[in-house]
Amino acid sequence: MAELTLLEAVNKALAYEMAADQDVILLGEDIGVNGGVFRATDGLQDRFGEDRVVDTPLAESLIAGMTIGLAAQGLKPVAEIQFMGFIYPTIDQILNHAARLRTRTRGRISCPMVLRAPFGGGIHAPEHHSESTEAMFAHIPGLRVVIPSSPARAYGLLLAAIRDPDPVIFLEPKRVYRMLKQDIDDSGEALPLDVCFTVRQGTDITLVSWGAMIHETLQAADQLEAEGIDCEVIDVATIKPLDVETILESVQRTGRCVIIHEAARTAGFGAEIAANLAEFGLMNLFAPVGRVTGFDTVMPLHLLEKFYMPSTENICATVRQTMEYS
Amino acid sequence: MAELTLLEAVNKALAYEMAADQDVILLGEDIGVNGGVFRATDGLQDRFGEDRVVDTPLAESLIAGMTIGLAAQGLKPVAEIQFMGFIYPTIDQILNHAARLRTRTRGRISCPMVLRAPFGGGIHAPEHHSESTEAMFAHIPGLRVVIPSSPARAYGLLLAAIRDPDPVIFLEPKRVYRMLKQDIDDSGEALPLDVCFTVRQGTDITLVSWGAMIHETLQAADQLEAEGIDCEVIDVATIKPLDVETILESVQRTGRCVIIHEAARTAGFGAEIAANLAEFGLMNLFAPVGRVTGFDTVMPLHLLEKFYMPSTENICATVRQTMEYS
Amino acid sequence: MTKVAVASFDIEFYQYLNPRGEILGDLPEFAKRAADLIPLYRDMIVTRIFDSKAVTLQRTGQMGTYASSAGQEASVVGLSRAMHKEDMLFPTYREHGAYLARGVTMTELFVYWGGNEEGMNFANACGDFPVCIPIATQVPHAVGAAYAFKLRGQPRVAVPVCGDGATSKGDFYEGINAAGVWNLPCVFAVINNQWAISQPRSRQSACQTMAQKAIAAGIPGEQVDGNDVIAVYDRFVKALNRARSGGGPTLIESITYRMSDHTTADDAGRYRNEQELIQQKALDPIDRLNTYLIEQSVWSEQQNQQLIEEVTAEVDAAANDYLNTPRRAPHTIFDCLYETLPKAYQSQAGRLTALGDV
Amino acid sequence: MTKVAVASFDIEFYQYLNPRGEILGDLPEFAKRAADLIPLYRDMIVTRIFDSKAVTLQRTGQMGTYASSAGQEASVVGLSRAMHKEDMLFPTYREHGAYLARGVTMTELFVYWGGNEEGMNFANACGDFPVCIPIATQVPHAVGAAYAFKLRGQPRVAVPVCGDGATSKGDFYEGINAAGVWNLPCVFAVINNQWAISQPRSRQSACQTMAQKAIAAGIPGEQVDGNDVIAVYDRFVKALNRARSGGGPTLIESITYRMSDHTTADDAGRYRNEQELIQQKALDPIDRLNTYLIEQSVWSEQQNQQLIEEVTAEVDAAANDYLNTPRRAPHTIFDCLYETLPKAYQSQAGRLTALGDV
Ligand SMILES: Cc1ncc(C[n+]2csc(CCOP(=O)(O)OP(=O)(O)O)c2C)c(N)n1
Ligand SMILES: Cc1ncc(C[n+]2csc(CCOP(=O)(O)OP(=O)(O)O)c2C)c(N)n1
Ligand SMILES: [Mg+2]
Ligand SMILES: [Mg+2]
Repeated sequence: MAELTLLEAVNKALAYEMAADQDVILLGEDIGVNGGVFRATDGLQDRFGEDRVVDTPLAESLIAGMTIGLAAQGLKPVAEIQFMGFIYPTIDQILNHAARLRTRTRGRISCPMVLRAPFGGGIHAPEHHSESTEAMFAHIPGLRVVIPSSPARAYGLLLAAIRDPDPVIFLEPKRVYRMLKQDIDDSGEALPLDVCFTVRQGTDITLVSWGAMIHETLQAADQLEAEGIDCEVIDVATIKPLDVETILESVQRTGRCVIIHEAARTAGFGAEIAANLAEFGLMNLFAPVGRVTGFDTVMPLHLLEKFYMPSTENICATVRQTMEYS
Repeated sequence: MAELTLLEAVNKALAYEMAADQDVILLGEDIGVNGGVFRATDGLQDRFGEDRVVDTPLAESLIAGMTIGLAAQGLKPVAEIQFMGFIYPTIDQILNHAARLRTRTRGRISCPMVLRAPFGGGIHAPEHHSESTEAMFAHIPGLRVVIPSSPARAYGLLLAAIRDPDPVIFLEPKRVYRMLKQDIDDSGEALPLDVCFTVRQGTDITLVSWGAMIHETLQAADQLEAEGIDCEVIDVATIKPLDVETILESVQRTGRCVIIHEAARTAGFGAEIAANLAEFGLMNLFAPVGRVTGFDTVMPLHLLEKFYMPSTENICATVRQTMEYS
Repeated sequence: MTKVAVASFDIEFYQYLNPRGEILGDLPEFAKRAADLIPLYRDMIVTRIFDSKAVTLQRTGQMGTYASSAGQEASVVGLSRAMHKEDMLFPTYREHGAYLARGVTMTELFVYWGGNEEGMNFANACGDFPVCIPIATQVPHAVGAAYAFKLRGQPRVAVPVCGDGATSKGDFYEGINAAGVWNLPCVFAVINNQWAISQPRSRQSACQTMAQKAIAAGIPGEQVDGNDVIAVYDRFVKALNRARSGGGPTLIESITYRMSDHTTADDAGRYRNEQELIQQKALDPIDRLNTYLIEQSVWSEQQNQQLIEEVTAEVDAAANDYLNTPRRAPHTIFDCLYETLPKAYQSQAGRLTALGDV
Repeated sequence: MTKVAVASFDIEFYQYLNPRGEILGDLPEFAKRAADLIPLYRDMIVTRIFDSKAVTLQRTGQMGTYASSAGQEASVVGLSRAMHKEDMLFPTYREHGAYLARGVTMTELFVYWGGNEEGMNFANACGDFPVCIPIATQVPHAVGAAYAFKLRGQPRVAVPVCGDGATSKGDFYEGINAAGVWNLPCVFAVINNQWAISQPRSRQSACQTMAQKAIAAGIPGEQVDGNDVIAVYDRFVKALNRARSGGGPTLIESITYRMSDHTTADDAGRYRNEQELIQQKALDPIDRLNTYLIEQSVWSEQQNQQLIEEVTAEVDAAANDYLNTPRRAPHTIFDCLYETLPKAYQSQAGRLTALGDV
């Protein structure tokens, strides 16, 4: 067991699987000798060689496209996009190819790839470095979209993503990269994909979140506990496919739900969760389903960044409002 | 007044505005001598010259990017992407630049552009030619996303989009291109953006849709009327920004809502509407908010296309279910 | 001032068989016995007859939109016959003849263009990529596959095919550039048929040749007469062998002509001069080889007729198989979405399963 | 067989002032009087001191991540001074000196890098594009602007600036290719500083020169010594004039060196040999011109000291202005989202307005 940050957990998971499976190969910009701009791949090129930890030219569509070619050859490529702000040129390849190669060939060719990218705000990064657009990927049929919120979850989910026979977008909340450490047994044990994790049990209200916002949400839950509000907190973890049952089951018990995400509100993934409640959980709801989200604005430069992002305070306020219904 | 198809209405609106405003310029693949693969720009190069009706090289990111440069120079470019399946390389330019040029320069440079693309299924087109991914664009702050459902709306909304000082994604339901004709007065009169259109009044249930699906929805409403169910039908038209008030107001009266779209269900734009109802309309709802949508699958090739798309029958079935709650 | 030339480049054009069916200079080994060229001739005939059947099926409402390769037979046959079985093709939507040469069946291709994905599930152990419609997006796939070949030390080559229009797309360029960086076993085929729907070659790029795109990537580039199957085959064999033995990528521009409309949904009459088509017909790759073979007395008009009848029968039989292929049941659209359908989508699939076979 | 060379290309390299500060051959008119070069020298000093102040501000927690241009001063100053005021610059995040030469204030740049968009709202009537961080995405913007210039018959030129890394991106290539097709007034500057974060030039492309990327687009391409401000200025003036008078686009590769880390968030020690940096310091563009000017007796060590003090004071004053710039109120993030904030977002904005100035 070792105390690891989320970043170190990603590194360990990559190393574990590269050692265990010759077919795992990494590619991306600056991931080799530099070990990635966040050091997620630190030391891996030294250990596994330049052929398996591949520094690519500066070209994201190429990275996504060649990852598909590698995966189609039976390798298990894990590509890194340096920041989510630079992921958009990959959407064409992901949507038009990766997510449908199996379908298009009726199973003849599959695409077991992972596309990793750090995402989200809160580290005072330059322009274009802080957005969260996971909802755009969640709309793409044939994909998985996985978001760890802690070191342990990063380790276990990344292993699962690499081993998954289909394409996975793996989004790492960069604000959590070095935020906390957890004891992790580097045993190669994966966590299940496609399920939500209930990270706090409660009876009064269900808070649903993912990624970095889990931490504000847990803080809010602590604060609200002191006020006598007992929150259940669900970490969605895999946003596509969505484990809607865990959420519905919880809301059936609590009768209330607030969804928290950092991404812009409109057509954010919170909408999908709320829509499921409106369709399948309506009769259990005592109160409106709140969404605490980023604004429908461009993510501002860092001086105003904190006003863009949902805060513990915002979450508490919405929960309190939600509790007022009876 | 002339009887025009949606395609002809698009053509007329473009011609009207090009004649009225020297700054309007068109660009795209095969839009010049060929008049566009659907003929939306038929005759316009002859009339306005090669300099203002510009055939571009085959490069969508270029098209979007140069449209931004043109707009920044005060022109009013209207770019065509040949099919929505080829729009993905533009997302980088749209999200990282067009939608935020004004913000990034604090108003110094604006981006009055329109990006037109035919979208949706139902015409037995080849692979990659039939998808609807409007929800991905609706998530992008700073954009407008406009979808006409009829010739008259195409004419008026396209004029409004061109005159709008900010970037607009204008998605044309290609199944409707030649489906029906409407009397249109080519007077240059725009329709308002940012508002929903109530296309049928009713008291029992609110059906919300946009684009081609409006037609299935209206058919369903007719059918249901015979069964004694009185449907209100709302054509969202501008999905971003969303005129949520019109929808809430209607549902306040009817107490029931079914949302219909062709796009895949998960994280489709229907989710945003349902989420608004779960947050701001919950107390008025007598019944779960239904979503009748495309499946969460890759759009199949044309033999199975019709099974993918929501049908009048599907809509009726969901409405009947929704009416059972009381 | 110092002004020094720091780099110099030439683009060469290759041709063996001129438009009149005459041989220019020495023939390569494989072509020395004229009779040995008959299989290539047959492939070209197959391609043309397949195309014409497909267009007929579409015109009669029995198939979907189709892109004919009429005029380009030497280019597609030459490059695909030059490939080894283990090499890998990444075609566009117009290299039917290349698929056929590599073991894909005519029925499979009809099934695909008939609107059924099953047609891309090649039964004959052909591992090629499926038809690629979003222009140039297959180029990075080929680069990835070539990287895998190199990593595993396999003597295989990836062959992405692009049109002249495709050379304008970022993916094309990102791909050739990366193949240069890693010296990958890739042969990039640019089939310059002079048109990209309504846009002539001159409106895609100001470059004099498409072959010189290679210079940007620091890889060899050359032009070949794409209506001369001997030249196409020969140049591809050389480039493929070089790539297979670690010599790195090559870009080959094959100059030919799209004799048909862009697809059955297009009307070239709107933008293309009839005169141009007539001129180009004089360069027809099939007539050219036919003339040469007859001249060499290894082929006759009668054999030609017989071949056409034989192939027509074969194509008609495949078309019949296609027309008799049962429709897939609606619920099969969930079959290959993921290896195992996630629980979240099972109820959706269930709704289609309930429909049964429709 | 026929094998004919159908196209031939040379890439030329230009230099006037060698690394020892010696003149090679004839000088262009503008540089004949050595004293006339002092303004360019001053611009380079301004750029370096501005950079060093910015790095200090960042290191002391008073500014955000910053990308220094140390070592590249001749390239950015040369190209921006060659431009006319009405021309338009489309820079990356590293051409601070070019912005300053074009009328953007130091304070504005500090404000931007300090995390406030207001810094890109240039007050001095400079219509240049804002800093562009997504690599190469500004190239198509420049093509669009150049199209507008041409359409309106304006004698203006668009100048997108790219790094060596940027040449690997599709947008770069799509842009140069399109500029060629329409013969647009565009001069593409590739500032080859040998590194793209941790990736050396050799890993971006197998091409011998970045200048030859132009060949793919069918436009002229050339190399210039990017540490020789005379050569950079001269070659850009010539290319800009050609573009301005309808002669079409040019690509100029300016060979220089990134002396700093990639940004303040980077540690070049992880991937770069210290030895290389030492060698490159011998090519320093500022030292080089300084040596020449002193040699020509139009400049002295003392004047140099004085200039440095004067500029340092100017930079410090701008930094102070920046540090005293009031923060924007939170609700202003809604201000420029649309020309008029749609009703749908007014309640969101209202929540921030309620916060007031924070
Ligand atoms: C990315 C993309 N944009 C647009 C299209 C529509 N389209 C289909 S084929 C074609 C022209 C392609 O020309 P070329 O590459 O020369 O190939 P050819 O059709 O001549 O074989 C276009 C624009 C597409 N399929 N993909
Ligand atoms: C599309 C995109 N991908 C990745 C990055 C991250 N990134 C920032 S600078 C850089 C290297 C750029 O190198 P180059 O073009 O040579 O410019 P330089 O930094 O040397 O001036 C990278 C990879 C980015 N900004 N944009
Ligand atoms: Mg072509
Ligand atoms: Mg560089």
